[in-house]
Amino acid sequence: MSETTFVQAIAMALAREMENDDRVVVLGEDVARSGGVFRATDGLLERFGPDRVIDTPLAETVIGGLGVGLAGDGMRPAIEIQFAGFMYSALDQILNHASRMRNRTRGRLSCPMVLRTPTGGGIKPPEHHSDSPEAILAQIPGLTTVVPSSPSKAYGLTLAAIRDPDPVVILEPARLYRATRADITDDGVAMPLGMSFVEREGADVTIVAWGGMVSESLAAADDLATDGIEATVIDVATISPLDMQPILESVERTGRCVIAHEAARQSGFGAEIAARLAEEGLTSLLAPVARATGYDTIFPLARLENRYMPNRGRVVAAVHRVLEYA
Amino acid sequence: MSETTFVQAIAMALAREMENDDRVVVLGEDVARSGGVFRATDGLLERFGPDRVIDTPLAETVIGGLGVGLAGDGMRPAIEIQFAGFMYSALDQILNHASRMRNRTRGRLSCPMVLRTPTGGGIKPPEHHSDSPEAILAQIPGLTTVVPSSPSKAYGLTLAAIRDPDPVVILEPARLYRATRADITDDGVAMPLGMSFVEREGADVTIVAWGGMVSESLAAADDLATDGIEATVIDVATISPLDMQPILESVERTGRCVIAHEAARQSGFGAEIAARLAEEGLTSLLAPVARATGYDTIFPLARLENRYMPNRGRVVAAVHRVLEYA
Amino acid sequence: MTTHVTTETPEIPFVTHIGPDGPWAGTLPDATPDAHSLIPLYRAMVRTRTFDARCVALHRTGRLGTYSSCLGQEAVGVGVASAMLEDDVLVPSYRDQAAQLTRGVTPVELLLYWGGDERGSDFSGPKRDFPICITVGEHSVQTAGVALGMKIRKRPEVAVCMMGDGASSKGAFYEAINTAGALNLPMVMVLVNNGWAISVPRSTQTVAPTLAQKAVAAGIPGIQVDGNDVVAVTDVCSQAIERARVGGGPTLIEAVTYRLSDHTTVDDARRYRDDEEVSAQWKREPIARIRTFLADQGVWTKADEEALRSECSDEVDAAAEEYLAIGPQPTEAMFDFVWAELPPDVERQRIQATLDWGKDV
Amino acid sequence: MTTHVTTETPEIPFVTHIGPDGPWAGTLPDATPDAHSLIPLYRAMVRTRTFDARCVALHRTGRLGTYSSCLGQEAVGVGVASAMLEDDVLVPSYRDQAAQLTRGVTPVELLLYWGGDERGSDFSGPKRDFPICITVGEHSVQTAGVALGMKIRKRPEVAVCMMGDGASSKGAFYEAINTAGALNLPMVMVLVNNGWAISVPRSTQTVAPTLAQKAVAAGIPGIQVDGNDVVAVTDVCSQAIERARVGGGPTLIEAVTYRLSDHTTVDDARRYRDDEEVSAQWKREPIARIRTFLADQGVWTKADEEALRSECSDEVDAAAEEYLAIGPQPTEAMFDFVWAELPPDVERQRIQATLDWGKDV
Ligand SMILES: Cc1ncc(C[n+]2csc(CCOP(=O)(O)OP(=O)(O)O)c2C)c(N)n1
Ligand SMILES: Cc1ncc(C[n+]2csc(CCOP(=O)(O)OP(=O)(O)O)c2C)c(N)n1
Ligand SMILES: [Mg+2]
Ligand SMILES: [Mg+2]
Repeated sequence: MSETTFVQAIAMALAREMENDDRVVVLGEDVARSGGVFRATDGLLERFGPDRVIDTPLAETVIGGLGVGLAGDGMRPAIEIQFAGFMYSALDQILNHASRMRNRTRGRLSCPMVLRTPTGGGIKPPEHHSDSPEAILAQIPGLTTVVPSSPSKAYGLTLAAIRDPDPVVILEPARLYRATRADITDDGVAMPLGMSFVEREGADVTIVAWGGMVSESLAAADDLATDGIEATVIDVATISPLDMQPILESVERTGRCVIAHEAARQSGFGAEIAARLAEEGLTSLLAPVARATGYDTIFPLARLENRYMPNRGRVVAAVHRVLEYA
Repeated sequence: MSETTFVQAIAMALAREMENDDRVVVLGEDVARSGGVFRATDGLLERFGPDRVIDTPLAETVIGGLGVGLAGDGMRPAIEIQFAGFMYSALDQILNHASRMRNRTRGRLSCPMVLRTPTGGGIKPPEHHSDSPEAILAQIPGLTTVVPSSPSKAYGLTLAAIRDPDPVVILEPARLYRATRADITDDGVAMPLGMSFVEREGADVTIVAWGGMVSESLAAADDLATDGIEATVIDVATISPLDMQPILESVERTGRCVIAHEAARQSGFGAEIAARLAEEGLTSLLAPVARATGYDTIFPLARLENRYMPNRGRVVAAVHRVLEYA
Repeated sequence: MTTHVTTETPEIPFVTHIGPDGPWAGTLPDATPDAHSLIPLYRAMVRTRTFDARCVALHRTGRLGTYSSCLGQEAVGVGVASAMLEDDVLVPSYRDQAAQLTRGVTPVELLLYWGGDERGSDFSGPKRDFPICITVGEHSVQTAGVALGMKIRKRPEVAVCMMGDGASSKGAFYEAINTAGALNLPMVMVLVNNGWAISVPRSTQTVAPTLAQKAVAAGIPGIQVDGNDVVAVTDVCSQAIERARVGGGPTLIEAVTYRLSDHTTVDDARRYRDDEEVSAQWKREPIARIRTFLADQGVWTKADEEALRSECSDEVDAAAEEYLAIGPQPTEAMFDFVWAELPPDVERQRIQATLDWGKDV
Repeated sequence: MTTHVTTETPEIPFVTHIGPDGPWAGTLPDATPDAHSLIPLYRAMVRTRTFDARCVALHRTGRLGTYSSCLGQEAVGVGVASAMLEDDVLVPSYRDQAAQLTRGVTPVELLLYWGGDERGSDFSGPKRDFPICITVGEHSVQTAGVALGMKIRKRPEVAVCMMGDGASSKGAFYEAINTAGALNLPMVMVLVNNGWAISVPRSTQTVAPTLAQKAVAAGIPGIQVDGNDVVAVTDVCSQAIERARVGGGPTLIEAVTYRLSDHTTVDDARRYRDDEEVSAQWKREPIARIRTFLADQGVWTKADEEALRSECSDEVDAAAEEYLAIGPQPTEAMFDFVWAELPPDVERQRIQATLDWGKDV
């Protein structure tokens, strides 16, 4: 029976690793007393006490800095930023410090911190609550960025992130938190970081997606299958470092590729994947690459949210475009 | 006789527009009394007085916020962030506020602010002084980002930026500040934003670059010409909104494209250009696209700086790679 | 020999005129010199509460998005707005409906905004007021910018920022007040201390006994006011605003109030705070005390009250009806205000999007 | 009736023991109970100044990168470091050579760093000390993190941050001290007020009459100390650090000193400040006064001084020689510490880069 939601899987992974490793501490806004606005840290305060589960003041720069300081001096902080759109005040800490600590000190210090934050649209929230900043993070060498797309990946990748010796940002698609359930055994087994996952195989087209767009892409693949079109769907899962291999291999077979992401198109992470295809998969390509993405506009307020977000229909349309190409 | 340096061209443009429009004010760290650490605001305090040329406290968030507040209420601020690597504390202001003001208020308010900041490597400075964050900015709808590559473009694009009705970031390649000189007539004529410039025409390969990489690419083209290889060199100049047309047209003729930028490769702005080629120029491409970029590592301290930065040699090598492709 | 490392806590004035427990002593302040002058304030508070309750109800029935109620905090916003002139600029947070309504933002506009429609921020009334800030505290630095523009243009105007106790922990807040001090800006910062930042109590934000004392860091005046006393809020804000207007520089005002509601309509505050705390705070709420005062002063009757109530619900009924009748913006509305002039590539996206979705929605 | 909106400025203690003008009155503080105990501090200051002067000279001859001299500020760093225990952690800025040297970072390491070589931050001495922070003020919040880790692990350790007067305007600084207060962290924040932030004088940063009073915003103790009096700095820091060590929470210390040098070796301070100001400040510089004091106390002779000078220049000579003999890192060094394990794609770049450049450099 499927019973664990995406957000519960995160709480489970956090608890598991706090149990395993007493260097792991959780901090952020509303993470302790209330267990997180989405419940991702539910029960941790009761179980691990106020020394290890800490409500901070409302201040993202210091939340980032606490992470860097803790991790740089031997702890394993898992910090939460309440929404990805509020992460920018912590970006100096992430980009100039967390990701560079090992390099700057020639390995004397390192920064094994985890920064978790909800990402993406689909929950009709107020302004600034729907950002998808993965491509910003993908430009930061030394940083790993993951976007789980299912409860089991949320569990396995969160464990891996906490155990990773370097900083990891986990972008958690807010719309999946409660929308998806799965059977998860709390066995403490991590999933590998830096690996793209083939979710479905089909010979006609390769659809590359991550986070909330994985289920849309799988749904699109279902729709296409009724028309006799067989799609491979690849979940990138780890944005950076990107595992291009399965994508290149699949496009070698299908010759056609659609990349789906919620973020605005220009300079979104889809660009990097398309660029890699233009560099390393050009001979495979039988048709131009297509991106099914958010528009190059501001993520709208709730009433137009559905008009903005790419969905199964837009993925299907993009697939038809690349298939119709002679 | 060539006599105006890149940095003097900026000061000239600022002065010109302060003269033309008394809504224009200049603010930042060390911009008034000292005229800027690079002298980009030299003489402005003397000429326009302390009401319009303001040394702020050392605080990038408020510098960004002063820009947003001033511009949102009818002024035309030109703020300076001392180095691009210190801009991240202002990113919330740029991304969540400056670029969204017009959209959020349905045009009731707008945010015609200019943010100038030195970018890139080549001056062997201390840590964090060599960032090239154009691809981060390129992901921000509503924001225009320009990177002038010569004194005349610095003059013309700075004028255009100040006159633009929306926020513009100017990334000024620090290594060009004093390295280049040109004859500039202070005629108040702006250059168009949103336009890529063909700097040199050649039938064999298209080299796309911006900022400090334009002169490296032109130098590479010279080197290639001695081998009988004729390169087109395109200066993107405005990163966002990107003018792809000249690039697509050129690649249609040459069939081969090298993109050169200083920033790390992954998810750098070269990715967007390569992606656009994979989408719209696929049939033109006779060889895989190549990127001559910084490595996906941290920009090193001075002693290895030259090892990190792509130069004419690496551009030439990339051109040979795409030309040798059968 | 030892040197004692201690700092005295500065004494922070706490201003209250009309407390929760009836009899009030002494004269009224200049800003509201007699009981009659309080009637507009009282009306504005009741109007706000009526509107606020309707918003919560509309959310419950799925006709409004996530909404942050200002129940119990009406006196702060009404007081702030009453102390401002039309040409002053308000830079509000998401819980400052009272101030916005009093400044002339219409109920329909606010409903549109909270209903998920950008047109709600195209205020027909206070045209220069900034849109609601959702990124906590970030608007404080913008307010400094607005104030700087006023100063540069030598206009007798003041920029006013409102934000919460939680927001006072943000670096932006400090940069804003410090810079306002350094540049001697015509700015007033109102910290609406309602005791909570979602589930985090005021005591977790800082060990400073008052938020007003944060002014000391910026070298500017700081003052605490009873945020449930609209007379006190109006008084203190008027003085601060007028001081700023004549070049006297910025002030930090901490208005001590209480969030009687959940954080938002998607929050359940019972999960993290005691019912007793809330019931105790109901005794301090701002509306009843003024009603009692006005009645005691003989300027407010039962009939006045009934008339006001029905006037307010009529207005809100009409607004809700108007709001509900407004269809969503067309698809291309996503594109039309991003830049003054749409870049050609985005124009192509706009055409594609409108084709995809059809134009009539 | 008007309500007066005023705030008193708290009285901030200013601690000095050995002033610039000779005769000193009273006993010495506990941290340095007699004249003999001052000799190591004096030696450390002279060592720092010798090193510092050499760095400036090496830059002039093109053998060192941009360097930020600490001329005139030696007492602050030496005092801070002397007050720390080995297991405490220092989180320094780019002008805290005095503290770093005194904590055991070697002259060769500092030369490497300022010479543009990451190996300079691989301290062989204080292994947990953080690398020099260039992004002004951002390390303050990291120091809070280090202190939080110490507190969680219940270790009797303290995290110490040093930064400038300019840095005190950054929001990060405020978030750091406010959070240190809120979480009662074993942290000491030392603001090195040297009068200038590049070309911007202290008076432009804030209208607060002292920087120490910024502590009031965080509800923590704040104190001013004569930063050119190594005895006072050591005294005040020792007390703050020991208080933090036993759970007494954070302290903000403003050390008032002066930047006698240019901002860095690529700056020319005469462009923005008066020579007279600088000459006046030379009379307050920290080394001469202690030498006079030690001589007066009969614990320091001309011979001691000569021996110290030549010892210091010998050490610095040797360090410079060693530094200059160290070749640059190989090309692949750019790759080897970015991640614990290099991603395969970046491994390919590493191979390409080493091929491009050849391995021997
Ligand atoms: C920068 C930022 N961080 C976090 C949030 C999420 N958030 C929304 S409201 C809130 C609490 C704000 O508390 P306070 O400032 O006291 O205002 P109140 O809601 O009590 O009016 C938080 C954490 C946000 N909107 N912006
Ligand atoms: C965040 C950031 N902004 C700007 C700079 C550029 N900068 C380097 S040093 C400096 C002045 C710092 O002054 P202060 O904090 O007083 O320290 P001091 O140099 O006087 O020791 C500035 C503006 C920087 N390094 N980091
Ligand atoms: Mg609150
Ligand atoms: Mg200074």
